[in-house]
Order: sequence, then structure tokens, then C-alpha cells
Amino acid sequence: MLPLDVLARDEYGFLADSGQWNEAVAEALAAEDGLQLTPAHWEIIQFMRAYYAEYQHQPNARLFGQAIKKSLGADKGGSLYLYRLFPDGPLKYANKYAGLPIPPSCI
Amino acid sequence: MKISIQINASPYQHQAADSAWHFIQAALVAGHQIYRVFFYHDGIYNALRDSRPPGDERDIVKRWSALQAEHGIDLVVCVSSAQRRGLLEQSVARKVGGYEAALADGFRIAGLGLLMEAIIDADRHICFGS
Amino acid sequence: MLYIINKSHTDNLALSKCLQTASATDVVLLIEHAVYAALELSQSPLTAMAGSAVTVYALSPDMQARGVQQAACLDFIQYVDYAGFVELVAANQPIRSCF
Amino acid sequence: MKNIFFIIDKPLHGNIQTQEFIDIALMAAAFDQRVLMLFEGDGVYALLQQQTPEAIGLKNSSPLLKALSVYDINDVFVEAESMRERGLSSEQFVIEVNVCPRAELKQQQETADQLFSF
Repeated sequence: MLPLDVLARDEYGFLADSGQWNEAVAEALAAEDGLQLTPAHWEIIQFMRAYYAEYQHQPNARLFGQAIKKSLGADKGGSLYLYRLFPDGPLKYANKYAGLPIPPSCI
Repeated sequence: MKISIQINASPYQHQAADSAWHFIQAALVAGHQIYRVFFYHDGIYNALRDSRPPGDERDIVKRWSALQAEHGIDLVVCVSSAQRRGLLEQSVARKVGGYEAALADGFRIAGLGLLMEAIIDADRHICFGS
Repeated sequence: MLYIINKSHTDNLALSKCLQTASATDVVLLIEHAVYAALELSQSPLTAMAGSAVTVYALSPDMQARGVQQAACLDFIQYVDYAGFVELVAANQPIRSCF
Repeated sequence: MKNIFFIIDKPLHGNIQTQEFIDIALMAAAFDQRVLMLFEGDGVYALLQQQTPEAIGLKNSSPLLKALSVYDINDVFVEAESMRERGLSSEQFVIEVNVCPRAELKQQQETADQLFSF
């Protein structure tokens, strides 16, 4: 596993260079927050990466839920489901483990 | 009638804040309700606490604060517009900068959801500037 | 529909554009720098609107601020203060602020 | 549900206004309002392919236009006269659009509850 301390991070602990992201980095970032990534987490994280790659856009919380609903199904865009996966804030931590910038509302 | 207002331009650089303020005064006199004033784009600069215009000029920021104090009008600054331009919420300013927020009295920082609510609930939504 | 125009007609096409499709049910309100278009000799697109069914208002405080005299304005222009601005907003829907 | 019309009549790049403006449109759609988008005047340039604002150090907000459909914003119009004046055709655009004459778009706007431009 890549040691996190060689990766440049911003003041919020997010990757400074998303080019340094890989799955091992995502797992290490989550582990640091005490979270073990499961396939359900990965589904959301990969969705975030694909969405960002295609649209160069970071949705806010409301749009995030809508976009997930549209792509992965209504049950997965709901707050209940997302908060169970990322208890400290789905938008913030899905972005963090996806190696993307911190969204404005999460600072 | 419920009227909501959106300000898109900075004070002093554009007349928008003046036009909106005079409009709001007239609307209140006519008995209308000002549902909310939403500050977007460079409009967020209307909420800078440390604005200190020369004494012989109108004080746009103080005028907004007074409007809130006297009429209870909800003054909302868009969070993402504000962060991009260097205006943070109190708790965020303390957390990331270790200083007090520069937000003037009577304003609050919130998300676009409050603009949506204003558009949906008010009878009219008027944009000023740029 | 109420069009609120705030820029000088020599600087911005908003006034010209709205006049191209404006009809009898439309109202145009000139505020801020747009009040210059009310002047008779300003060569504004409004000069061609004489006799048209479109109603055009100019905001008198913004005219006073700029030294735009009613006597020098096109004769079909009507004048409102901020109270009149509010009445126009209440009476018309939808409203487009053109920038 | 309200009919909300978003009118883009300025080019996309050089400032953050357009991006922030589109954010409002996306939010309106996420709040289950009916969103219509109209590109007219110089706004039609915003639709051109192969925009590379990275060349001047800016983030590319052109791909954001493709996200409109993610939020079910499918009523996207372009004013035919504006395209013609600028010698543009819809094959040059990044997204599929409905090209409509000015007069028809005016009628649509009259049915709106709210019109936005910036």
C-alpha cells in the first residue's frame, strides 16, 4: 500500500493532485478515517470519478443525490443509503476517496 | 404580493445594489412582502463587514444590515459564490483560517436551495445587475 | 412580459433585441444607464417605436441622476418613480431583466 | 411546478458567471421545476465544440453542458437568427439542441413563470 505521507494533500486532507489517485490510495484515505471500503462504497466512488471525468463538474449535495438516482437507481441516491455508507457526509467523503477536490459546501 | 430579490453585482462598481434598495423601500411602502434578498455572483460583496466608504457616501453594506434589523428581511449570501470570492461562514472562517468571518450583521450564508425556495414560493423574483 | 433594461443602447443590444419581438402586451422599463435611450436625439432603437403598441417607461430618478430631461425625450415615453416600478412588477408576468 | 427559463446570451469563458448561472438551472431541475434553456446572441458561442479554456488557465465548463440531461433538462433551445448572424450550424455544437425562430421562442417565454439571464 502506498504510504499516504508521500502524497501531496490540501489543508482538508484531500489529494492535491488527483493524478496520484489509485484504488490503494482510496483505501488508505478511507482507512485513515476509520472506514473500510466495501463494494457499495466503491460503486459511489467510481460513479463520482466517472461523473467528474465526463462533466468536469462537482455537484452539490442535492445534485449529487439526483445524479446517483439517475445513474444507479432511486434507492442509492437517497440520503439514508448514502449516509449509511459515509456517516460523516456522503458528498464530502465520496469526493475525498475519489481523489477529487473538496466541494464548496463541505469546507 | 411576495417579492424576492436577487443581487448579482458588487456594490460601488454597479448600480444594482442601489436600484434594488430603492425598489425594496418602495415595495415595503406599497405593502408588499420582501420574501428574501439573495446575493449571488459578485453580489456577495454587498455582505462584507469591513466595507468603510468615505463618510459623505452612502454606506451600502450598513443599509442592508439596517433593512434586516428594521424589517426582518432575510439576507442570504450564496455559499459557493462567497467561498470562491473569499467570504466564509463564521464557523468555517474559524476552522480553516482561525479568524472571525467578514460577514456583516444581518446576513447569513447558505446554499442555492434558499434561492430555489424563493423562486418557487414568491409571486415575483427580480434580478438586479450586472 | 416586462423587460427591465439597464444598459445604454449604444453599449448593449438588449433594448434592440427586446424591441424586435415586443408586442402590445409587453412593457419595457428603462433603468440605470438605459434611460439615455429615452432621449429624442439619442438615435436609440426606440425612435422607430413611435405609434407602436409597446409601452415604454423610464425610471425618473435614474433620469434625474443623469440629467436626462423629460422635455428632451421621445413623446411616447412614460415615466415612473420607484413606486411605479413596483406597480409594473406587480402588474406584469413574466419579467425579464436583460443584462 | 414552475416553468423557469434560463437565457444564456453571453459566451461561456473569461469569467465564472456562466458556470454559476448553470448551477442555478441544475438546482431548479433538482427541485423538480420545469427548466428550459435558451442560447441566443453571443450565448450561442458557448455551444461550440473544441473549446480549450485550459489554454488560458481556466477550467473547462463546456462538458458541464452535457450534464444538463443528467438532471433531465432536455428543453434546450437555440435561437435560429442568432446562429445565422454568426454563421454557425448545429453540427458545430457540443450538445443536441432545438433550433427555433425568435418569434416562437418569444411565445414560449411568455408562458414562463420566471425568466433568468445574467
